[in-house]
Amino acid sequence: MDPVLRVSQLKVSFPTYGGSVQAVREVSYEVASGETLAVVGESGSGKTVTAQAIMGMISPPGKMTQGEVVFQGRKLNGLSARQWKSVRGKEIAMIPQDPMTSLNPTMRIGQQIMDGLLRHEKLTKPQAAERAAELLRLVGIPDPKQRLRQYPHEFSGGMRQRVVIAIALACNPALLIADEPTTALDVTIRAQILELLQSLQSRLHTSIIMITHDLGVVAEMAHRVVVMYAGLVVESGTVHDIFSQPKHPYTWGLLQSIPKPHTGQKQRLIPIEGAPPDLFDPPKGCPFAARCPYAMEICVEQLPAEEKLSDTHTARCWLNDSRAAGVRGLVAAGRAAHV
Amino acid sequence: GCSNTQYAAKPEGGAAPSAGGTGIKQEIRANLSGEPYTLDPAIATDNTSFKVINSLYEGLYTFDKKGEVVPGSAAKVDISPDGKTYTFTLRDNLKWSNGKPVTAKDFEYSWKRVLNPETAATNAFYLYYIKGAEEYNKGKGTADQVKATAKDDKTFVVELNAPAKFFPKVAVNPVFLPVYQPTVDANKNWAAEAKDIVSNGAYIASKWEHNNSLILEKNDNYWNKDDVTMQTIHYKMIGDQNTYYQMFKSGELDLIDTLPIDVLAQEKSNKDFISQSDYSTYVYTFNVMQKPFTNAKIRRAFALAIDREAIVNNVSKGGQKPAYGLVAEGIKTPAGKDFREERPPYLKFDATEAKKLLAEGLKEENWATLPPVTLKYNTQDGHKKIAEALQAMFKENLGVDVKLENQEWKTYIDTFKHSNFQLARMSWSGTFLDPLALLDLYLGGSPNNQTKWVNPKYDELLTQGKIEQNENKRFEILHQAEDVFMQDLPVIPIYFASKNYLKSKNFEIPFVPNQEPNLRWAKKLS
Amino acid sequence: MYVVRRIVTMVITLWTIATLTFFLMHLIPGDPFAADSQMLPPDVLANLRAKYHLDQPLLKQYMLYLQNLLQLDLGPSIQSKSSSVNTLIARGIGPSALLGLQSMLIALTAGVALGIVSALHHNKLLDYLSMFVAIIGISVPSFILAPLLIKYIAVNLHWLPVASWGTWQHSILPSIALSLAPLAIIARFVRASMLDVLGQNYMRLAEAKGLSDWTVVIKYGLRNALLPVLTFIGPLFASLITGTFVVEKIFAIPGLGKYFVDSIFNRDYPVIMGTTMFYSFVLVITLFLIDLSYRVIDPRIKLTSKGE
Amino acid sequence: MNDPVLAPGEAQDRLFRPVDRSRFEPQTQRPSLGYWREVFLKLAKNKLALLGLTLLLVLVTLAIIGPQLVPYSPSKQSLTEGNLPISGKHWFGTDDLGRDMWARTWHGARVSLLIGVVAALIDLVIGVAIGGVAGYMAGRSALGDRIDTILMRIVEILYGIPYLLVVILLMVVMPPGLGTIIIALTVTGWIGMARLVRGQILQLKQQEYVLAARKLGTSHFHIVRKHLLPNAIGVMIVNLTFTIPNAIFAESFLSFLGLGVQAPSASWGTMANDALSVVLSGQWWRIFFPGLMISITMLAFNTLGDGLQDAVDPKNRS
Amino acid sequence: MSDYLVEVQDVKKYFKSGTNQVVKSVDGISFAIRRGETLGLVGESGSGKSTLGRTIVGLYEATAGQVYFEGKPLAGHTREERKAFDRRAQMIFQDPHASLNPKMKVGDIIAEGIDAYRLARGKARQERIVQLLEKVGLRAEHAQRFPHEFSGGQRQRIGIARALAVEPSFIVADEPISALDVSIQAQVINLLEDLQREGGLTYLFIAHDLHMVQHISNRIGVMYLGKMMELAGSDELFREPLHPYTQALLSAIPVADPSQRGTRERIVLRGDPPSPLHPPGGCPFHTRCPAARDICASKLPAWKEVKDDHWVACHLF
Ligand SMILES: Nc1ncnc2c1ncn2[C@@H]1O[C@H](COP(=O)(O)OP(=O)(O)OP(=O)(O)O)[C@@H](O)[C@H]1O
Ligand SMILES: Nc1ncnc2c1ncn2[C@@H]1O[C@H](COP(=O)(O)OP(=O)(O)OP(=O)(O)O)[C@@H](O)[C@H]1O
Ligand SMILES: [Mg+2]
Ligand SMILES: [Mg+2]
Repeated sequence: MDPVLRVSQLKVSFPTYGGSVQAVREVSYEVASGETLAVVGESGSGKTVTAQAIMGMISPPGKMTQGEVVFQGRKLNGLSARQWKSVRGKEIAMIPQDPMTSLNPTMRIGQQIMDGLLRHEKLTKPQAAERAAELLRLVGIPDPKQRLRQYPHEFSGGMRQRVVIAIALACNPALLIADEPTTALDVTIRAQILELLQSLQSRLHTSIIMITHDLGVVAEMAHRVVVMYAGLVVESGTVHDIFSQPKHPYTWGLLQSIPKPHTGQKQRLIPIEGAPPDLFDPPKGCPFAARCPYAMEICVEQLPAEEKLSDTHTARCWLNDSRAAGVRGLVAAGRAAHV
Repeated sequence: GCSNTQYAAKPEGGAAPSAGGTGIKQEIRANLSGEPYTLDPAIATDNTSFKVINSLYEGLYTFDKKGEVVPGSAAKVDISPDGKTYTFTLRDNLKWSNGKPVTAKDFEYSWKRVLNPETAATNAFYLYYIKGAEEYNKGKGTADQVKATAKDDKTFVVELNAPAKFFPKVAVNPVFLPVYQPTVDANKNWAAEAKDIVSNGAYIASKWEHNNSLILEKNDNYWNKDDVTMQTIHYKMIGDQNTYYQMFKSGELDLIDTLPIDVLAQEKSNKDFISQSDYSTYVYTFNVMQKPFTNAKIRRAFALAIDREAIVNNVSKGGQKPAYGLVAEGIKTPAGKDFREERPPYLKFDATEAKKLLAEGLKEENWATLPPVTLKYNTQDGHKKIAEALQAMFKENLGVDVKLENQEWKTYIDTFKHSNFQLARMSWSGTFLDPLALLDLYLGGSPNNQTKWVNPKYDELLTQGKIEQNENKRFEILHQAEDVFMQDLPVIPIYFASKNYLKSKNFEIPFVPNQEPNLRWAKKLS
Repeated sequence: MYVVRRIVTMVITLWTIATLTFFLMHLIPGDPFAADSQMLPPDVLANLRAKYHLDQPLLKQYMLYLQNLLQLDLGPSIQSKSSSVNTLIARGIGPSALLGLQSMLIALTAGVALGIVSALHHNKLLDYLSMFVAIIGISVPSFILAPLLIKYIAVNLHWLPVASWGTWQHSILPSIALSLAPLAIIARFVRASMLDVLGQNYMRLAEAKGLSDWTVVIKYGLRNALLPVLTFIGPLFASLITGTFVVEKIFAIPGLGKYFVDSIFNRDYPVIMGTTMFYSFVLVITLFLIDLSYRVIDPRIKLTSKGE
Repeated sequence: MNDPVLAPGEAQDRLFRPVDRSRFEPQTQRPSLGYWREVFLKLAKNKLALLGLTLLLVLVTLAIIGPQLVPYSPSKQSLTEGNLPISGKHWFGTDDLGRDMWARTWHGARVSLLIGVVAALIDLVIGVAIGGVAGYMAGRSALGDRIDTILMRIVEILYGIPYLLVVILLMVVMPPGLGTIIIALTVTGWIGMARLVRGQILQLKQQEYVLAARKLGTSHFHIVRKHLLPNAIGVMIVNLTFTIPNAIFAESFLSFLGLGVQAPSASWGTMANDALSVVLSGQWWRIFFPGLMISITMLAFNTLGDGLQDAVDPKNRS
Repeated sequence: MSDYLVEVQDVKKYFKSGTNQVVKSVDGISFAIRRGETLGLVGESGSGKSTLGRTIVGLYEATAGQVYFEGKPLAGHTREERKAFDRRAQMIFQDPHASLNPKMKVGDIIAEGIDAYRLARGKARQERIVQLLEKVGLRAEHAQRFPHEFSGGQRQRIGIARALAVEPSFIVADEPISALDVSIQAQVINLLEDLQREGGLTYLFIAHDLHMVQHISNRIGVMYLGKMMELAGSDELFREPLHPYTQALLSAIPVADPSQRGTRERIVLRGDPPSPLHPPGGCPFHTRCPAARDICASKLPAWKEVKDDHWVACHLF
């Protein structure tokens, strides 16, 4: 089956006063129809920027300097402003990461939800208002009729987040890009939202790109997972590939950092030590090398390629190279000690 | 003197209007530079209002086509031998515009209304020549004591305080015009709307859109309506010089006056450009009590340092005449000459002489240097240019640095009234066409004389000039007064003012010196 | 309540303006009766002063004025001898208000449009073009612009009448002359705040909804950029509605504008007070409405600590 | 798994050994730029702003040396040489009194530019301060409400009282001259800016970052200066660029009333005012040059202002 | 000196909304935070956690009730006391974007508090900024950048650094880690814990990630619709949640293990959540409570300590 969306060799940089920030260095992924692709990774690794590139909405002076975005067989980058209008909101919808600033502070919530409906679904005003209330109810906001007439600053953080979800879902898009859609939601509502997305998916074959830090969400929702680090996809595979056979030290670190439900003695959390590299001037080797406990000389010298480990699983790490057998032994020992 | 009948009424109207015959609609669109503040002749004070009022009402005296004062509503004026009592006999068929007859009572009522202190007529003092008038106006007498009474419907008798040969020239002033008592009594603001105005002159006010336009239609009840050529006068009220000039250019106006200075050069050659003398003298006034103008030589030095030709030709440009005396041109003497031309020029432009006088003056006063001089003028484009030109001339011809200072008009009058100046622009215009009108301004006690200059001889001559019954003698006395004046030089005459007009070539309009053209005799040709 | 309190302060403000203006105008030198042709004899002057109560002590005159003001009687005009101030205002307000509204409309619509266009084309040709318009608009003031318009459009081309008042054609040139400067200013304000707004996240979400450019810019952007414009047009509105001196004079509009200036130059005390009070009344109301509209434009704005 | 780039043999083994940690030295720090230094550098890169700056410098230079470049004094009249068009002798023609327009234009530049700068300062100092206080205090507390109310009523009163009256009074009590003009401009010059700044601050102070700054204990002054004004700077700049020409024209009005610089001194405003009817008589140079200079001044301040707005906008960093 | 750093007594915070509508965001809450402890605050989105947090640090003025800091009521603070309080009690804002001034460099944002209290100047100030940035996992050169140039998680860390800059003794952390990836979450949590250990900091920690809350908190409060439902030691609460809402909440915790997908049993709450615009009478949770009884609809349950240091507001107890 053809993927709904294919992103290949994407590269985005932001020229700034001090130099150029290479926010996305090389990202390729695909999303199939009805599939949920989770994008996880380091904060600042380019997840949001990639999503923005897909929507054709990188904020200037940022530029997509390389790559191709193909949606339903159509190349998106290069669409005219006019053509984009019928794609955005209708075909591809986005839940932005920052709900507060993404809602217009001087417009009533209702209006902001209805506008998309009025444009794409050709509803009448009362119909749209009806539907907007319905959407608010779906995302678990009580008293939707009243709430429609309120302004964003009168909503709590989680409620705003649900409002932008409602906006994105308004026109039943074929592809939904959800950028950390549940960060501000309590677990019961989060469950409700995830269920909502899943039911939408099963009903309409919606594809979802779910950018998230919440590995719980990934575990519950995703079919496949892409792990990003410093503007690169460092690993990708099915949920099971990632959770049970992670092949990249960064992924290992991530999984390790999750707090375990504990009883009794509190344990210290295990973060990945160090900080991600400077994106002005990324290292020529593997960007994770400096923080990787298993880094080898080659990691500093040369960027590893995306290696296909199985049909579904790829990783970008020298440890998977046959020549690294020696080090791999150390790795196994080290990881065992931690778990 | 002997009793005579002045200005026997000539049956005018012989030259019947030909308008009817040619079939051209006799309508003129003229500019009125602003809204007439009132059309009540008693309280009007501004020229705009006067322009209209003179078309609406007719007094005992009026101006004829040549600008002479002639009896108007009066058929005949008898003057007593002592020159103090005037007996007016009204014409037979005088009617108000509503058809009611005009009687001597109307005149009595109107004049006494002017004098009534409650009316607070600004120009009431014009009537002070009449016996009892001043007292009544000042609240010290009663209306009955005013010696202006209707003997009967047709006869109106006026008694003056002293003989005044020039009284007819005073009595053509609008403040002497009659008003229709019933409307005046009925409505305090009767003169504010066209429909409320009842008039007795050549025109009636037919439509008044305030601040915008005013239409005068020929008055069919006017006794001399056959002598009215122009059927309709359409006044537009455009205050801005550039604008009405442009409207004239685009054909929306047929007659404008007071052109923008900058266009004078290009319009001067136009044969429809008319420049008429305007009975006033543009002067700079010294304060003779303020250094350095306490010294007559220094005053004269300043007066001689001015190149009046250059100012008239290059600065004011509007057809003004250089003034080398105080009394402006345009007053005919009994000898038939112009008053001005009877004496040689009192002044000339002479820089070397001026410098010499200045040095002498300084010596007389024992001044090493000239005390600083500030020249004041009131804010207006033309005044500023002349002030700047004078400043440059004083610098060039006298080597004196004069500071300029300007003020807005009312503040300026206030400054002036308090004689708070050394040298200041201030010209008054003659309110009637006689040398007295200008000379009288500098009488010792005159409120207009802020020069602080008092010369008993001058005052004496003027007093004589007022009561002298013999015109030849009277004019000689006035000449002598001017001699005194120009000897002491409390003011510097700069030029005799003029007024310029631009008329459409389709019109024939009789212009007379020192007067607004009377549009009743204007004629549209095509 | 806020509105009630504001109305009370409005009355106080108006009273303060009345008081200050009253004493100020009597403080400056000059005499309403000083005529142009000659100085008046003192007794004539006395009669005139008595007629307008100017012979009474200033405080008494002031009380008298306030008394009449409360009855909305603005007194007689000294200069326009046969008309009361109420009459003058009643006559003039029509043309002034019409012209004012018309120019306001032109300035607002064209100014906002121009501002948006230049913000959208930031640092491109159209932006520069609009800056050019703005510079012309403000550095060619109405007293220069108006004669130019008259000369080229009315006199040379004969498209419109030169001046005066009557038909709608008469109002076109003065409206243009009046609106150009505010248009320019509004355009610059809109541009400046629009540039800020265009970078906001909510604009990007609006775009992500696939809304038309018009909706995005006007509905989502403009409102957030409108506050400075609103602030600016408050006093402008008040002065345009009550007439402007220069343009009314040049185009010979029978409006109210001339009285604002002429009355002062003539020391026509009742008219000075009348026009001032009338203008201030319109102004104070307008500024109040502008303050209220802040909250309509941006519901987060709090004008008072009580959250009103 | 193979890698064509790598050489075989020993080198390979070396490469696949654990790395020497000392290779990850902390990266050198980029030199830090102060906020305003960066703004300045950005401004310096803005061609249009540079053009504005150049124009301004040219104007100032010519104001200083311009009159000396011709053999005529700005006040020297030659009545017979009035209204001469531009020529090699009189570069900007002559006025109606035969004075050299070039000399007068640059002589007038001194007054006009000074007035412009003063007006801008009044706007910035008084207007911003009062608007800032009113906007910031409004809605903070009962006292704050009262301060805002009082300040805004003062503004209303200043709008309401006829300015002309104030000016005439000033004229009576003060000697004419620049000082008096400046006072006359100061009386009401700031009220537009004050209202504008108040409005902006009313809107901005509801932002979360203001709340955050307050919680950090920053002073009110600091909040206004660092958080509120920088975010209102766009419209402030715009207002400033209009204040300048307005003041230049206002000066001519004040001079007209007798308050200002006295003849024969000139300013652009009075020169333009004296030449109003040249629209009709065709001596265009008399109004064109002073008008052009005012326009150029405005252009200069506008481009500089736009440049500054771009420079302070962090989203515009290129 | 009492053990309690912060005491909250029957605090209410109502907002006016539109015309004459009142939102009872916080509706009568009482509890206390001990010195050096971390009190976790969880609950339904929109239940008033942020509002409560803001009221405690004095950003909002309580509509009713009183907050005491070190035994002194906030409302009674003098100007100096207020300033001292402002420094000692800090807030990490929920919205990382809106709470950063877009026109200020990150370095200056972080240094605001340092400048306000003149804690350091010149080079020392610069070093302090770098130190803070590195503490939260950012780089020194980030000080030169503007907020919009950061990713969501990076912004959140700027907010944390800013709050830490003034060395407070109490921090209300409103979802401080929600936008961070787990590894950095761990880093930040460790940082907060270290600070607490070294400097005796006290936290009010608002979050939705219950594992994280459990990990960091000594005690946890559970809010629902403007009211506190339950408050207990964190292990105690997880071990033995009393309130039906708490039970539902805990059952919904997601597990980062795809193999367990769909196998876990969740207490599904029926019905729509009620609105603070029209709160139901009685217990606010009764409309959705699986164990609701008649009394729940009519009578507000009392806030009582049912076990040692275990408070709950429910008619079941
Ligand atoms: N407008 C911009 N100008 C300069 N740099 C930018 C800009 N926007 C993003 N970046 C940089 O690009 C990198 C990627 O940012 P992005 O927002 O995609 O991260 P992310 O993966 O979404 O992180 P998070 O999980 O924290 O949201 C970051 O290092 C950020 O600093
Ligand atoms: N300024 C305000 N005006 C009106 N209502 C408000 C305002 N702020 C908050 N509210 C309302 O108060 C309630 C509680 O909001 P609050 O932000 O405290 O919730 P929260 O518990 O922090 O939720 P979340 O987890 O979603 O952030 C919500 O119903 C919200 O709509
Ligand atoms: Mg992101
Ligand atoms: Mg919250």
